[in-house]
Amino acid sequence: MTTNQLMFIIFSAIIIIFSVMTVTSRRILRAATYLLFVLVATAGLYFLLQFNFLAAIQLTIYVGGIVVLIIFSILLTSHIGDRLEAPGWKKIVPAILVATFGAVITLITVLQFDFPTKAITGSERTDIREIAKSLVSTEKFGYSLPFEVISILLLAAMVGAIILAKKRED
Amino acid sequence: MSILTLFIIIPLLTIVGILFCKTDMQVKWVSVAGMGLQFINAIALILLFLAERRAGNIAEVLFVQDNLWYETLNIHFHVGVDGVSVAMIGLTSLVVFAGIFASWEIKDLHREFFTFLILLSSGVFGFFISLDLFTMFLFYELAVIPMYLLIGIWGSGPRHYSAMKLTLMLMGGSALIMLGLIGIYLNSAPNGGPLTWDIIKISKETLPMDMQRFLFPLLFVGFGVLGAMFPFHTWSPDGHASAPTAVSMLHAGVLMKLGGYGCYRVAVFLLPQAAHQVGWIFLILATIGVIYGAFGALWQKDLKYINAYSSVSHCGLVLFAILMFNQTAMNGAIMQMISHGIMTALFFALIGMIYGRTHTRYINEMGGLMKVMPFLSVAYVIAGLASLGLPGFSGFVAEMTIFVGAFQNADIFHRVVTIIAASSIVVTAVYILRVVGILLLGKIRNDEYEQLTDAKWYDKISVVSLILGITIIGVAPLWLSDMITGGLGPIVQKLLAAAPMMP
Amino acid sequence: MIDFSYTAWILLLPIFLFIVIGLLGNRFKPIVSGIVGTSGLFIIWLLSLVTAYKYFFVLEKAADGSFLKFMAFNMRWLNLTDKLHIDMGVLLDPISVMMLIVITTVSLMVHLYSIGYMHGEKGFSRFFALLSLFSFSMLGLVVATNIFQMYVFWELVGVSSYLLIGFYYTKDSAVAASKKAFIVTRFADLGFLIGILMLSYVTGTFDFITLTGPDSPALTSGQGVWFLGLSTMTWSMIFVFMGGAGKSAMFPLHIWLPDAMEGPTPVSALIHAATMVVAGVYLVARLFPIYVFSAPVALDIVMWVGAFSSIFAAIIACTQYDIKRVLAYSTISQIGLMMFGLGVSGYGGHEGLGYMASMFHLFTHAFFKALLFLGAGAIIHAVHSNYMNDMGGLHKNLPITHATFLIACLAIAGVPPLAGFFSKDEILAAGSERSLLLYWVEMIVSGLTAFYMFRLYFSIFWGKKQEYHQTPHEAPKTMTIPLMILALGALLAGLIPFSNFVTSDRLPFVSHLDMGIAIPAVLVGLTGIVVAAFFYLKETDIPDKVFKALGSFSQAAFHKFYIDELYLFITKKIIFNYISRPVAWFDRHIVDGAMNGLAYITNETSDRIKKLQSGQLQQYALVFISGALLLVLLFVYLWTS
Amino acid sequence: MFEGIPLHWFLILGTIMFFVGIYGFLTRKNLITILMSIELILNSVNINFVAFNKFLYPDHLEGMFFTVFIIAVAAAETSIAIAIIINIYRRLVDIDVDKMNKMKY
Repeated sequence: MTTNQLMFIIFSAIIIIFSVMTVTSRRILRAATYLLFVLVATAGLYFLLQFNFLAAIQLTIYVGGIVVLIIFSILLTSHIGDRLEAPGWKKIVPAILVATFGAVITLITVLQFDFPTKAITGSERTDIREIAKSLVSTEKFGYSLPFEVISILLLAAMVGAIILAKKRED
Repeated sequence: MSILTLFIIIPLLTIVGILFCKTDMQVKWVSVAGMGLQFINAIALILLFLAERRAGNIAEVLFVQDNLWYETLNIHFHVGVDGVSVAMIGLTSLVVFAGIFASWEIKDLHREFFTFLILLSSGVFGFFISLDLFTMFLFYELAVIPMYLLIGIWGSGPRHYSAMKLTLMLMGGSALIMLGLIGIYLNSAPNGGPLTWDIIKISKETLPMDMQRFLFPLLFVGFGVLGAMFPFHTWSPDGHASAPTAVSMLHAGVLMKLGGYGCYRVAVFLLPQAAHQVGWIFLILATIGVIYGAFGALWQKDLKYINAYSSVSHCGLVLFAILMFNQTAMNGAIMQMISHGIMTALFFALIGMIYGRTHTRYINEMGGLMKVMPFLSVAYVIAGLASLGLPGFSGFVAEMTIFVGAFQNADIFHRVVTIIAASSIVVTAVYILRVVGILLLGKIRNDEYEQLTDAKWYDKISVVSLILGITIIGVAPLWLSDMITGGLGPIVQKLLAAAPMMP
Repeated sequence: MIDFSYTAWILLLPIFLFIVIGLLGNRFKPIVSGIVGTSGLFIIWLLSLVTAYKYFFVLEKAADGSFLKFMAFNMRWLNLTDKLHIDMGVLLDPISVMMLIVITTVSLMVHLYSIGYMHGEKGFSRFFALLSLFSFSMLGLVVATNIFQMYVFWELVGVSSYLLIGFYYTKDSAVAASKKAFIVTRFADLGFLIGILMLSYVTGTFDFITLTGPDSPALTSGQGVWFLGLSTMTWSMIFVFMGGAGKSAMFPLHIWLPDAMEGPTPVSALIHAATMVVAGVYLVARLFPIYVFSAPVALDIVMWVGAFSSIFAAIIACTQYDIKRVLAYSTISQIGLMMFGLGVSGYGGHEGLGYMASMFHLFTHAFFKALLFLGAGAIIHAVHSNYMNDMGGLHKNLPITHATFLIACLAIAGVPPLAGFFSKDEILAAGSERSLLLYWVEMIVSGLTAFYMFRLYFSIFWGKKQEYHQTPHEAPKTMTIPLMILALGALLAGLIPFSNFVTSDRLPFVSHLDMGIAIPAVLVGLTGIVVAAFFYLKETDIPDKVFKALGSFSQAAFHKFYIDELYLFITKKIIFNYISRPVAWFDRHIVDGAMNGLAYITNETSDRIKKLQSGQLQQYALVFISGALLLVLLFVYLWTS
Repeated sequence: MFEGIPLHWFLILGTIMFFVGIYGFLTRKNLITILMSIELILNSVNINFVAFNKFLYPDHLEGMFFTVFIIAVAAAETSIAIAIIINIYRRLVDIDVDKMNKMKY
């Protein structure tokens, strides 16, 4: 077993275990914390795959932004120490069935399929400059249009969030 | 522009005029002016038509106007009239004219009421003059839909229920009609060439037999619903009972005729072979309707219900006559439509006026009205006598033509149904006289009724114009009958040509 | 050839009068309506007399000496099929001309009489308007050129009769009676209509001249056996006779006539004694050649029905107390006699004696029966009661009425030389040649007739003295003058040599008085009178004893043999309760229920389905994901082609 | 740096994470925890994208860019979602998803 494999196994173990804990924990703040671990471990996977920039984004936006936002909202809407109501069997059983069934089908499909993996050419680190170029490029493999769309989306989301969060005058 | 287009333009202009009115009085007078103009237009049309025919114009339809308005589906605004349509237009304009006066005392929302009423009438006129199946269907819907609002808003009793029931059942019929019409359109060129909605063109073709057998029941039932064919008639009693006076008049007097006319003009005319093959089923239903409606009316206590069932009986006779497939009976069918249209409009007008005074429609609560409102009572007796087929009124002419025509079919089946249908005239006499006896004659049962007043001037205009209508047709039917016969030529020839294909 | 087209005015004038009086009558004093109506009818009467004179005496005859049968006026009214069309016109032949005389004369008398009788009644001008309408309809009926025109006017007389019977519309019994009269005759008319339809279908024409002419299509067509062993033609004639029987109140359709007496008495005299009720007889006479040659079975039915009705009604008449009802039953009986006369008749010459006699009797009967009714009206007018128990000893108070009533009674009883004697004698003579049984039946009828008429006469004018609220006094001149004129007719009408004018083949022949029949008939009549005198001249208890002695039979007769009850049972119980009510129920609950059920099912289904939209986000998600997975399973693994 | 790790491993990891997220989405009541489940789902998708990118098309950057965009969208979505949640909380003083059925039928 190579170090790589070991690292992957560790990361994926963290991800899976804390994912499960995220969706089952009955203390909501803890759940958010577990989610944080999951996201950090995912960032580790990105490092492993040599997407350093992506990993950085994952850490800054997800971990630094989204999770903090979630935790804030938790603090706004719940009392610390409150235990969440346990879901009833009527919810759990179908959910487990569906999830297991879906996982099985997907896994069978995925494992049966022979992906034409390219030969991996060592450690090619993606250059930030290259990323930036293609992000604003209008050529082939350029992403300026999605980039603009996302910008507008974010702007809209910002406006929307402000409007929604604003207190009503009445 | 053909004179026929005026029949659509005048109501629309009237509606525009109504929208500009300030007071209720203005609304009424604009409506009267518009519909009076329409009435004059109808009379002019009849005279022009007769003049043309006398001058030897033997075209199948006159006053044709044809504009393409949707090229992709080859839909035209194609209007034209033959003797039958002219007669129906005359009926409609008379009933609408009387209906305006009969709704003089409508409660509120005058502007809206008259707008819908006139919109409805323009739909009816459009239906009768259309020669394009699609445009015809368009106008048909235009005539049916305002009914919902008219009953739902201005009605009485369980008006929402009735309006809903009526509209849903008629819409059900419309759905069948639409299927049937599309079916006809798709098969309208069996020998190649562009598909068409044009009735005249389609009537020159023979549609494939298996399609005909499929389409004929669709169309006949679809139009039959509006023509109050047994067992699809139950919207009629409830709907009429809840509808305001003018709406009942228009509905029973004109709108139900759309059903009969559609059966005649579309179902039988375009699909004659299928009509010959499966017509007997509907003939049985129509015969049941005739006798069943009459017996149904015998037991009712509400004036409007009595009249609604009587309409079922009389309209059953229309379908009955159409299904006899010969010129005389069909002539009778058309005359019965006109006669019943005027007569039943008269009935509903009178019932509305009586109800407006006594505030009840139950015959047992009234009595001896002859003494307090002689004008209305005499008019009611006249309407009753016309309804039971007294010579001198239109009903007699129509019924006798139907029976003589029906008797020309010599086989035992047709004989039996004819005799059964003819026996309805006795039952009709019974229920009419029962009502007249209880309602108008005898002693006044309620002292409050001593104070009631007789008809006002607008009531009188409405009633007298309708009575004149039935009397003129009843005394001198020849011109009308000949005019209709002229229009029936093509259909009778088609039916004769189709007859040898009978099994 | 004389121009008879002016006869159209005989039709047009009354309808014109009807419209004028009906629309404008209320604007003027009531008496104006009466005068306008009467004078109008006077003109019509004159026209009819002129027509009759010109027809019988001036107009040239056909080559064989028979009276002509022709259309004085005819116009197309409605086209039906290629062959069939309804015309409106005036047909002149001996019977229609004779009927013109009868109708206009009686109608004129009744008009005149009504001015006095109806004086001060509410609706005076309405009454005269309706009388004009009736005159129009009846005249149109008799001059009809085709059977459909006859049907048209047949219906119109029915409705005029309805309106006149129900003249006192606030009286419930009058309303009920008018309704009954209309519906019963309407039912009969349905038969008439079916008969017409069959006849016209077979022969292809409505026209009387064609139908009854020597080359009539009725002779050849429709002779095949059709139903129950009878030919189409026979059936159609039976149906037509059904119409006639209804209008003429033959058994079993007679029930409306006694009730119709609820109408004003002049109406009873005009419509229900002299004119409308004989329309059935006239109808059979009009189609007589068809009956004789093409449908003898139907003619037999006419004979049997006529004979039975005459004896049946005569028996009932003996037991009734309402004088107008007695007269009504007497009318039924006499019309039965006329029908019998037609039924036994043959065609042509002496064979057609019954036909001639029947028409003769119709003619004379019109006079004396109208006279009886008008007399009864005068009596009722005087004592304000219809019941003979309330009357008695009136011969001093009402001298003119008494005299004229007596003449009428003698005439109907068949005492020579009054009108009834001659005509009845001819019918009996014709009957004796055909069927001895029925001859004797009719003999008994004439005895009974004499009996009940004089029962009436004696109980009204003689018998016990009554105490009246106010002394009865003679009616005014407008009422007594018509009585006297009609009495004159009843006296003299029999002396007309009728066989010179009206015969089955329109050829005059000479009829002799058959002493072998006349003498027994007169004797029977006199016996009846004597018995009646014995019973009723002085107040005795003999009638009661006889009545009791006959037991249940007389009870049944008194209750009109329970025919009314039977009808009531059929109409009220069966038609109303067992047909109409279930139909109404069926409609509301089954047919409409099906429609409502459809709506209910739709509604219910949508209600159920809408519960699926629970608003539970996770439930939606569950369904969505399961669905997506199932689709994957389906398309990736299970449905791999 | 990732030699010896087969693509399948990533895919298995993504699958498991995805369905864990689904399970959470279906069972949790609190709106915020549902939001967190959604983040899990998005994350698993991201892993897949990245893995495919690296293993199948190492010369391009599609997968990475998709991931970047997904992260951006997720951020937007989270901010809006939290705004809504807070709004709901203000109105109902509860963010139980089971009670959020006012818009049914």
